[in-house]
Order: sequence, then C-alpha cells, then structure tokens
Amino acid sequence: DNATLKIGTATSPQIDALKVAVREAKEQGLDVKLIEFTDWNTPNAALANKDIDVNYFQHIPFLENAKKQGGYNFVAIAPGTIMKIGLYSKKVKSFDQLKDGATVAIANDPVNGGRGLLLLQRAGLIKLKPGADYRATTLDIVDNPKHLKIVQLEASQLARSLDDVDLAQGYPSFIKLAGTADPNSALLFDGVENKLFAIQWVVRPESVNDPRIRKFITIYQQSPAVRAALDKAFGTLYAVAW
Amino acid sequence: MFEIWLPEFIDAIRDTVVMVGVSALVALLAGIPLALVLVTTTRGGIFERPAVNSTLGSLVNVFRSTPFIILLVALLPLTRLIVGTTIGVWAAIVPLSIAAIPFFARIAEVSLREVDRGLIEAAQAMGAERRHIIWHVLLPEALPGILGGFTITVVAMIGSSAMAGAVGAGGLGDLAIRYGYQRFDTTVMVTVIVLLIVLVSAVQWGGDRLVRRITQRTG
Amino acid sequence: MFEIWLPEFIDAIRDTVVMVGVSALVALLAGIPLALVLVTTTRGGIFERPAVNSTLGSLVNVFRSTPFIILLVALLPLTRLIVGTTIGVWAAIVPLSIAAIPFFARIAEVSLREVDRGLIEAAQAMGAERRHIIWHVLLPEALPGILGGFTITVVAMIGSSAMAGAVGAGGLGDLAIRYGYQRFDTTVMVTVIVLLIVLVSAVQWGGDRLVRRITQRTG
Amino acid sequence: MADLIIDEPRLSDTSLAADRNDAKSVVFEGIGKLFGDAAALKNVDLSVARGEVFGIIGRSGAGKSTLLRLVNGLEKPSSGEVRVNGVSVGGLDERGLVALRRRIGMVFQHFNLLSAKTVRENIALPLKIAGVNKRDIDAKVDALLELVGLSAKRDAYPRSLSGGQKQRVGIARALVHDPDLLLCDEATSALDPETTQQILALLRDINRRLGLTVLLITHEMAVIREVCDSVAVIEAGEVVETGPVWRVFGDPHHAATQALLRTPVHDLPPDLAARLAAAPQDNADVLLDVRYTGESKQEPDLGALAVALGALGGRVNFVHGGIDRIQGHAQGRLVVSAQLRASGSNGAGLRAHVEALVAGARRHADKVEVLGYV
Amino acid sequence: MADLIIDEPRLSDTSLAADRNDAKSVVFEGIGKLFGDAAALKNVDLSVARGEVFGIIGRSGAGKSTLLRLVNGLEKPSSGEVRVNGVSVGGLDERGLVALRRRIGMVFQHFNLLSAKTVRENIALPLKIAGVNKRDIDAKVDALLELVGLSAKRDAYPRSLSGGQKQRVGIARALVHDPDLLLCDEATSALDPETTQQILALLRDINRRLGLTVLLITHEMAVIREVCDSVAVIEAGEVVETGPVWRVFGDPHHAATQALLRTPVHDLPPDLAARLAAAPQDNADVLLDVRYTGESKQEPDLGALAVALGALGGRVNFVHGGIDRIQGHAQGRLVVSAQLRASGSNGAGLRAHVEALVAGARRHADKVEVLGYV
Ligand SMILES: Nc1ncnc2c1ncn2[C@@H]1O[C@H](COP(=O)(O)OP(=O)(O)OP(=O)(O)O)[C@@H](O)[C@H]1O
Ligand SMILES: Nc1ncnc2c1ncn2[C@@H]1O[C@H](COP(=O)(O)OP(=O)(O)OP(=O)(O)O)[C@@H](O)[C@H]1O
Ligand SMILES: [Mg+2]
Ligand SMILES: [Mg+2]
Repeated sequence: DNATLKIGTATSPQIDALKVAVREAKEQGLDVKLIEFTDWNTPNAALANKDIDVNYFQHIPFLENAKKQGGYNFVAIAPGTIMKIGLYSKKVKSFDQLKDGATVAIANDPVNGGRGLLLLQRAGLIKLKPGADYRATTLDIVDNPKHLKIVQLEASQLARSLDDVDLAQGYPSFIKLAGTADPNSALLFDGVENKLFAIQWVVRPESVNDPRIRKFITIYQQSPAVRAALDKAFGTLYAVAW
Repeated sequence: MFEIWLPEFIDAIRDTVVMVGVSALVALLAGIPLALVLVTTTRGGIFERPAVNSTLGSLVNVFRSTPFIILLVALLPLTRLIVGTTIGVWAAIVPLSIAAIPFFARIAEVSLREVDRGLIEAAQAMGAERRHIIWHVLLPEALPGILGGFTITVVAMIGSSAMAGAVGAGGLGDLAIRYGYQRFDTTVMVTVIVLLIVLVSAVQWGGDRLVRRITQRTG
Repeated sequence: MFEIWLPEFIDAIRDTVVMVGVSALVALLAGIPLALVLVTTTRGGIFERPAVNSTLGSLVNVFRSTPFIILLVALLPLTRLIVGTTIGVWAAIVPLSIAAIPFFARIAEVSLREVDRGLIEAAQAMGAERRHIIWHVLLPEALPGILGGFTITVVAMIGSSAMAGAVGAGGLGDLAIRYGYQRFDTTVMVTVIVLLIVLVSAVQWGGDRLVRRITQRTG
Repeated sequence: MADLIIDEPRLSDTSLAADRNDAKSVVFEGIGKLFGDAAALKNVDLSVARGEVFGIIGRSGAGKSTLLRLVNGLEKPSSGEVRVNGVSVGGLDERGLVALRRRIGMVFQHFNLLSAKTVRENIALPLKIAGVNKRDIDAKVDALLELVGLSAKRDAYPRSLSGGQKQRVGIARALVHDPDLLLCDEATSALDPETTQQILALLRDINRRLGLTVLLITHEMAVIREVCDSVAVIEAGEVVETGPVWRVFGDPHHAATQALLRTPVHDLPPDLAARLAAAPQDNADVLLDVRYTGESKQEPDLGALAVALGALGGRVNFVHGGIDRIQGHAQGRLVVSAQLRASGSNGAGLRAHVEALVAGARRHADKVEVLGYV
Repeated sequence: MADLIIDEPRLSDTSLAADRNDAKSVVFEGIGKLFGDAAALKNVDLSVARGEVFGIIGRSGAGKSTLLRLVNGLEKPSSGEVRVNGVSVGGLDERGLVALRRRIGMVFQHFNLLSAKTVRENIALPLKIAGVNKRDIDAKVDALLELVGLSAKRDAYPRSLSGGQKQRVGIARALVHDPDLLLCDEATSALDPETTQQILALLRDINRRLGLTVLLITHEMAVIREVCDSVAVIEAGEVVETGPVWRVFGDPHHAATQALLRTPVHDLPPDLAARLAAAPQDNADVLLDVRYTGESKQEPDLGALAVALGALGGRVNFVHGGIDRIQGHAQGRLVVSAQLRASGSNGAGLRAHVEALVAGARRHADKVEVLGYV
C-alpha cells in the first residue's frame, strides 16, 4: 500500500545521505518520512509502539542488548554503513609519548563507548576484563599501566575536546565537521572490517517483508546520489556493509 | 541557503510554539491547583493536612528529581495512552507538561505563600468557605507573582523543549542542537538561537507587561 | 553488585554536590545583584534607568533562550579561561553557573518586585540612600520569596547538572542517564534516582524550613 | 414646664432588645489567651446583650483586638469559652463556623481590603460568597456606597484610596450582608469627625431598625458616649470595669478608666495649672471643680450654682469643662472660678468663706472640690 | 484678683521661634496635584513658621496626606513649588533630597514598619543609615522605647504588635534622629487618649526645647486644640481656612470647618433635639445657644449670665456644651435652658420676655441664639 513509510534515526552525519534517499524515493512514488531522534532509546521504543516502521541507527550488539533489556522483538533485515572510529591527539604523535596520568576521552554513549575502550586496548594502553565486548565500561578495566584518566564525553563533544585532552576517541565525521583536526590523522583506527559494527535496518517481525521498506533500502544501497552524500560526510572513513 | 532552510525554520517555530503553548497551558491549569494544595494543606494552612502535604510534596520532588530524558522515556506508555503516539510534537507535550507542572507549582507556591494573612482572615470573617478564599483571596492577590512565575516557567519550557528531539519532535531548540551542536553548523545554530531569543523576549515582555498592568492598578 | 558501584555512587554524589553547590553559590551571589539591578532600574524603580534595564533584560533573555547544551559549548572558551580546562566537574560549573544566574535573577526579581511600595517610601522618608533601601528594605522584605526561589533554582540545577555529563563532569544525573538509562541498567538507574530524590527533598525541606522560620517571625 | 430629664429609653436600649429575645448575643466565659508565654487576656468574663451597642476601651496593647477576634473564631482562646447566640464558637465545625461568620460583620483595625479587587468588588464579596444574585448585590452595594460617600470611588482599587476611604470600604463590607452582630475594631479612627458622625448615625440606625448588636473598640470616648449602651474597660488583659456607659463614664472607679477619660476637656488646661496656688491670697479667686455624675438624673442648675457661688462672693466665671448628655444623663465637670470677697488677709475668715461657697455649690452638684487659688 | 485671661505666649509660640530665625520652615506655593485626571490638590498656598506646630484637618479624602507627602518629596507636585527652609524640594538632586530627608521625620498613616526588622531595628534604622555609631544608637533607641512605652516589646517583630504599639514604633522611628521638622499623618489615631496625651506631651516638649517644627494631620480636634499653634482646613483639595487655632476654632467661617467641629459636644444631643418645639408653649423653657468665640478674651461670666437669664425668669439649667481653653482663649458653647415666667398664653408677651432674656445674655457672651422651646 502507499501509506507513508516512517523511518527513525538517531541524529548523526548519516542524516544527509538518508535525506537524499528520501527524495529519490519520493520521485519513485514512495512517500517516506524521516524522524530524527536525539536519543538512543526512543527510536526502538517508537518502533515497538508502531509509531515508526523501521529504524536505522544501531549495530547488532546494541540491538541484541536492547532486545534483551527492553523485551523488544525486532529483526535486523539489512546492513548499512560501518563508521570508522579513531584515536586522535593534538598533543602526541604516538601512544608511547603519552605521559603517566594523561587524560583520555571516550564516548559516553552505549553504542560507541565500549568501542573506544576496545580500541584503547588494541593500542596497548589498557587491559579489559577477558571477554569484554562493545558493552565494556570503565569498570571493566583491569590494567591501566599509564594511569590514564578516562573521561566520557558526548560524541560530538569529543571533537571539541582535542585541545583539553591528550587523547580522544573520535568520529571522523564529527572531527571533519568541527574542523579541529584532520579526520585522517588518527593514531589508530577501528577498522571498517568489523561488520559487527555495521548500522542495521531494524523492523518489527511482521514488517520483514514490507515491500516499501525493501524498496527504500534498495534505493539507499544503490543510489549514486546517496553514495555521494556519504562520501561527502565521511570521506574514506566508512565502508558499506552490503 | 535560506530557501532550503526557511521551511525548516517555519516548521521548527510552529513546533516549538505548539509544544510550549500546549504544555504551558497544561502546566498552568494543573500547576496552580497543585500549588494551592501545597500551600493550603501545610501546617497553619486553611486546609491543614500535613500528611497530604508531605505526600504530595514528595511526589513533586520525585518528578523534579528525575532527569528529563528519563522521565520522558518512563512516561512513554502514558504518552501513548494520552496522545496515541510516542513520536512527534504531541508525544513531547506529555512529558514536557508533566515536568512543567511540579516546576510551576513550586514557583506559584512561593507567591501564594506570601499572601497577607490578614486578607485571608478578612475573608474568613465574612464567612468565606475555603474555596472562596482560594478564588477570591489567594489567587487574585498572588496573581502578579504567579504570572511572573509563569513567565519563568514558559521560558524554562522553551529551554526544555530542546530535548523534545528525543521523541523526534523537532522545534527550535532541537534544531539548534542537531545542526549547531551535533553538526557544527554555526549559521543555522545562530539563526535558531536568534529566533529563540526573539521568542523568549516576547514571552518575557508580555509577562512583564501583564504584571505591570496588574500591579499598577492594585499596588 | 554494590561493592563495584558504591565508589561510583560516592563519586557521583560528590560531583553533583560540588557542581550544584558551587554553581548555586555563584548564582546566589551574582543572581541577587542582577535581580536588584533589574528591579531598581525599571520604570518607577529607585534607580530608574530604562536603557540599562532593557539592555540587561535582553542579555538575560539571551542566556535564558539558549539551550543549555549549546550554552555549554558556546562557553567553552570562557570555561577554559576561568578553570583552565573544558572537561570535568569544574568545567561544568562555569556553564551551570552562567545558566543559573539569569534563571535565579528572574525568580528573585519576581519577589523583589512585590515589596510594598510603602516600605520603600518609609526608608526614603528617613533619608535612606538607594543602597540602604536595597540592603534594609528590598532584600530583607523579599527574603522569604528569594529563599523559596533559590530552593527552586538549586533543584533545577540538580536537573541541569545531569547534562553536564556532556563535558564528562559526572554526577548523579549523568550516572542515571549513562548507566541506568542508556545501558538499561534499571537497578543503577533506580538507585541513582532515589539518591536524587533524597537530595532534592533535602534541599526542598531545608529551604521550606528556612522560609517558615523567617515568616513565622516576620509575618 | 416639661422636664428635660426624662430618662427616655433609647430604642436601641438593652431593655427593648431583651424583650425581643432575652438571650445574650456574645458571652465570654473565663477567657484566657496566651501568645507564647505572654498573656494577652486573663480570665475575661463579659456578656453582650442582643441589640446592644457594646464598647470596649482600654490602653494600647491591652488586648481589645484579641478579645474581638475571639468572637468570630479568628483567634482561639487558650482557655475558657466564647458563646455567640448561645453556641460555643470553639465547638463549631468548619461549616458551623462559616454559617456563624455569615451572620457577623467585622471591620478590621488595618482594613484588610483585597488589593486586587475594586471598591465595589470588595464590598460585594460577602454577598457574592453567600450566593446572592447579581442584581441584589448591585443594588445593595450601590446603596451602601452612597451611604458611606464613596460612590465616586466605586471602581477604584484600594491602593488609590485615602486612609479614611479605605476604612469606609471596610465598614461597608462589614455591613453589606445585614449581619446580626457587628465587630468594629477602631472603625472610625481614620475618619474625620463629620464622617465619623455619619457612620455612627448609620450604625445607630441599623441597630435601632434591625436590632443589630455591635461590639465596638474605639479610642474616641466621644464615640462611646454617642452610641454605646454599655462599655467594658480592659487593662492588661483583664476587664477592670464594665456597665452602662453613663455609669462608668460618670463615675469611673478604676485608675485605667480615669486615665482614659482624662482628655483635654477633663484635664486642667496648662495655663491655669501653671498659675494655681495652694493657699488663698488677697484678691484671689477660688477655683472649684464642680462635677455632675448623672446619678441624680438632675440637670445642672446653672442659676442656682451661680447664685450659691455669687451670693457670698463676686464674679463667677466658667473657666473650663462641659456637660455631656449620655443616655439622657447630663454629666460632666465645670471648672469655675469664684471671686472671693476678701476679708482682708484673715486666713481663717477666707477659709470659712471658701467652705461656705463649697457647701453652697454642693447643694446643686454631685461633687465639689477646691482645686486651688488663682 | 489676678486676671486669668492673661494671654501668656506659649514657649512653642510662633513669635518666640521666629526670634531664633524668622524664615519659614515649609512653604507651599500654588500647589496642584493630579492623580490621573482627578485633582487631589488645587492651588494650595500655605506657610508653616519655624518652630510652629501646624495642624491640617479636613474631611476624609480631602488631600491632607497628599499635601504632607509633598514636603519630603514622596510625592511630586503637578504644579507649584514646595520649599523647606527656603530650598525648593523639586529642585534637589538625589543627594540634596537625602540630606533634606535626614532632617525630617515622618509618621505614616499606615505605619509602614519593616516587617523583617524588630521594633529596635525599626527605630534604629534612621540612625544606622546616617552612620551613627552603635553605642549612640543603642542609647537613643532605648531612651525612645522607654518614652513610648515599648521597652518590653523591643525585640518583637511588627506582626506581633497591636495597632497602637505599631503606631508608637512609627512615632519613635520618626523622632530618633532628632529631626528639625516632623510630619505626622494621623500619628495618634490608633492610640488611646492617655497614650495620645503622652505622645503629644512628648512632641510639645521637643517642640519647646529644640524648636521642632511639626506638621500634623489629625481627625481629633482635641489634638489640634491641645498642641497646635495654627491650623489649616482642607476641603476637596483646597485650603479653605487657615490661621491660629483659637481663631479658626472659635469662629469657624467655612462650612467644612463648622462640619468638622460639629462633634457630639457641639451638636444638640438627640434626646433634646427630638423634644424641641419651634414656638413657645405654656410652662416651657427656652433653649438658648450661648457662644464664646474667645475673640473678646473674656472669661465666660457664669454668674452674670445666670443672673441675666434668671433675673427675669426662673431656673437656669446648663443642659449641654462646654468651654475649652485654646492658647489662653476660653471659648465654647453652652446650651442653656431658662424657665419662662409665663405671662399666660399671651404670645406677644412671651416673645418680649424671650427677647429680653436674649438681650441680657448677649451682654455676657459673644453670640446668643434661640434654639427652640422644650
Ligand atoms: N495614588 C493615588 N491614585 C489615585 N488617587 C489617589 C491616590 N492617592 C490619593 N488619591 C486620591 O486623592 C484624594 C486625596 O487623598 P489623600 O490620601 O491625600 O486624602 P486624605 O485627606 O489624607 O484623606 P484621609 O483623611 O481619608 O486619609 C483622595 O480622593 C484619594 O482617593
Ligand atoms: N500574634 C501575636 N503574637 C504575639 N503577641 C501578640 C500577637 N498579637 C497580639 N499580641 C500582643 O498581645 C497584646 C494585646 O494585643 P491587642 O492587639 O489585642 O491589643 P489592643 O488592645 O487591640 O491594642 P491597640 O489599641 O494598640 O490596638 C499586645 O501586647 C500585643 O503585643
Ligand atoms: Mg487593636
Ligand atoms: Mg490621609
């Protein structure tokens, strides 16, 4: 049927590409409404409440946790993009230059905070509990030889903090928009090869075969205009997972 | 740039005005009775009932203690019950109102508390029932303070409405945060903030004028 | 679970108390003078200066219009200048204070505005200079209202301090949002909210008691 | 000749009102009132008859306002009981208290006008809360506004009224619902004598026509003389003297009452006092204090007095004082100087002369005293 | 015999004060004051001499408070000029106004006590803002508390004071900084007669010792008689009569003044008024109104009057009225009934008889009038 398709997303630089897709869908006779949430929980709540038909903001680990905690019955039907994150610094050129007691900023949101910690572990700066995954928190740190002071900041705030911290987890897209550093200058990137962190198109089970959703995902995945918008927002620091 | 943004701005203004307007109305209609209950049930009040007073006071404190975003999510079931949806402007109105009610009630309480005891006595002496005292003494005598407090509440709600983005409701504050804060688009941010300042100044000016009008007559 | 969380809770309580305490103090010390200027420079006020009044009023409106999170960002350079960093508890105190000053000033303004004109005249008649009127009439007579308003301000600041998490300041509100809300850890969330309720209730109770003490004597 | 001194009972008199219903309007029984540790009232027993105008006087801070506020339950006694029309005020529930208060009007010492309501709205309020319809309210309020001379200020707010105008609004508000009992706390203190007279005439008229009982605190003794049937004197929280006005005022027993009545008219003027000598001198006048208590119900006979004083001496001058008529009793005090027909410097002769004068005057007055010589 | 009627100048008299400094203390020149469209004052010209006690009387709402508030600049005139000690109040800058006000004390009609300060602190405030040291403040405040009888209430807050206690705090506060000029807006209206006397004695004493000028609004004519040198009568915003008290009160010209002075004592008591007949009847008494204006500086000669009235008739009764002494002038009014020695029902004879009585009385009084027959 031709009821308006409602897509929920959490605010991020992704939005421009989504808007391009919405425009193309409209040209093809599919009416789509994009709803931008500034929160990480409400898009799932809205989906469960049937106020939206599909959401596009979370990766599989986050989804699994949300399903467990919120009692949601959701299905991820297609992957989207994978964003790189990196460890940036304006103070040091390499990790061994980090002084004892240096300040390190990581994201304070549940989707990316753990990723930041894992990246710090990969850089050899800290050690997490065995088996720690993306849900890791500062409480899971078992070894911190440099006595790093870890602060947690909002995603966009990380980009603004480079002058005040020695090392910060960073989203290339935010860094690019903020213009505080070269997005490519990270000391270490969390690779796009980890498909687990691909953003997913998530629906309720009954909508798995909703042709409108399928049609929109197809547009998103195949439109050159969408791709151009993604390139504009993320440069080379993303990958597509489809 | 403006041709693209204009409709967004207009939508945002409309959303903010609707959200704040409706929630302010609800806060006014529910906050004043709540404030009256708080003031009149206190020790020495005309409906002295310390148990009711402390229970209600605690309830108010619960709502005032809970961070807005948590309140917003906790209220989603209620929101759906009332407005039938959990997204958009109307879904934001429910938590906004519910957060504003205790806030405004506390502000109104301060003004109501200061009504001259002698005036209440005058009403009692003429055989006023307690509802008469509320209607003819407490409310009109505290009106300038209540209006001043309502202005403060509305302005604070314009501020809180920025968080309506959590339910995808939009509005000026949300626009400022999404574009200005999260996307580093200073032009949009400054434009939106200027619009917000205009809005807030208008509310403040209107409130002040009303208060001045009343106090010039009544003293 | 508690052994792990206890230090976090203690830290959070300390952070909140420090953030809100210091900012509240700043808001008190700066907000009252600001409110006094707003009240006395208005038309018919004792320092009547409409130009100053409307300029300052506009400035207050600017700060009150800007969403807190944006104010926080916009103030980063100032924050760095004052406390040397833009992250942590002390960095949060700057925007918290600056947001609380105009808020509290508006609330105090409402109470100051309601001081009986006859009392100001009594002071004028005895040859009081304007500073005497402020010190001996406006402030003491409006004190119950100002204290009630300060209680409201402190409670509102406990709320805003939750947003201070954005600058990594921590505190109870931030803990509730980050761990409890965003990570679905209901136990932590409920615990923190209970702590917040206790804190807010303590502030409200203390404020109310003080006001009651004063008004019982003075009327 | 018609006798002037007929003790015609005033229509508002206790006796008449008592015919209608012999119950008491207000009874205070063993009332004590503490504010913290300080006793504002101690063991007060008083009763006010229905239809009576009852005055309460006393020094500032004596407890008058507190006593009045007990009647309609604005203040609760610490001990004892207040009964209005036989009903104990303390025993009333909320509804009973409201019903009682609707039959009582009160004029407050500090007016207590609602600042957010106009003069009209202030006066209309007692009717409005009683659910009277708008037409009747308007008619009643307009009539009262006319009576208290505030028609021009009907739409003004209290803050733009003068002190006396505020007080008149308070009076109108207390009368608008035709109460049975009116409590006045210094209801005419801010009014000029003329307006005071008008208000008192109004009260007297309502008292007479409708049997309104009035409890009235005032510092103006003339007001008590004018309108009150009975009076109680309160001193430091206790009732020290009470009774019909003519009796209390004509022959005050307690020091507090005497002090209250010692107004300029009752005091010796300073110019005289300064020149008063204790012993008679040659060519001096004797200054006599001639009092009429009203007890005898005799009209002061000026002719007889003058003759008694002048027969033996010379000129008789009326120096100071006056006669008031309270409830038909003529009472007051004349300070009279009588010229002494000097018997040289003979002290004994002079003294005998003075004694003769006093004895002569005593035949025509209730009390005669020698104040001194001028 | 010493003449009682020596016009001994009071120490507070204008003449004496004028010796010290002959400038005027307060001058109103062509004052108009509008509230919106309504004129509260119209074309007021008045001057108050230094060291004088100047009374202002008038009906409620006449404009008295407004006039007083012009003196210390609490109200600005719409037209005209107020000068205090030769300085135009309107021309003063902030600092000048503060300096002026520190030399002026003011007692407000509604007290205006600071509710957040104790009695002590309220009274101390004028000294505190003037920078007086604490020791001196304490001494001064304690002395004044004693004088106004409030030592026991020194640490009480205004809300727990009675009306009169509040007023006394207001009076103490106005006097504490030894002002040159005192403005009193019904400063004794809430006080009992005794306390009123004490306060007036206090004012008179300060006036006498320190040359304090007092501008005083009151509704109590006795207060004017007692302490004022001059008086102005305001009616509907205009000064309709002004002059020394004895003159204005002794012989009031304007209807407003007459109305203000028509107190119970000056009015015919209702029991008499009711029985008054216009024409003489057999066995009737004639009721005469005998007035002494004080103009003649004669002491009312009671003997002569009684003889004049009694010589031709019979009994002479003093029915009502009295004599006051204002500034050494004895003045007042006696209502006297004189028995008519009836000449049967002969109207002409009766009339001649009455005329003879009146003529006789006229020789000994300033005005004599027939009120009627009883
Ligand atoms: N602020 C005001 N606004 C409007 N009218 C006013 C104001 N103040 C006084 N008036 C009016 O001016 C007139 C004079 O008032 P004022 O207070 O001087 O009277 P007053 O002679 O002191 O009377 P009272 O003896 O009753 O105190 C009154 O009619 C009053 O209603
Ligand atoms: N709320 C209160 N708290 C403490 N003391 C009070 C309170 N109200 C009255 N008093 C005291 O009780 C005494 C009696 O007060 P009340 O007002 O009855 O006096 P009053 O006779 O009406 O005096 P006035 O003629 O001055 O009005 C006073 O000493 C007063 O200070
Ligand atoms: Mg009293
Ligand atoms: Mg006045």
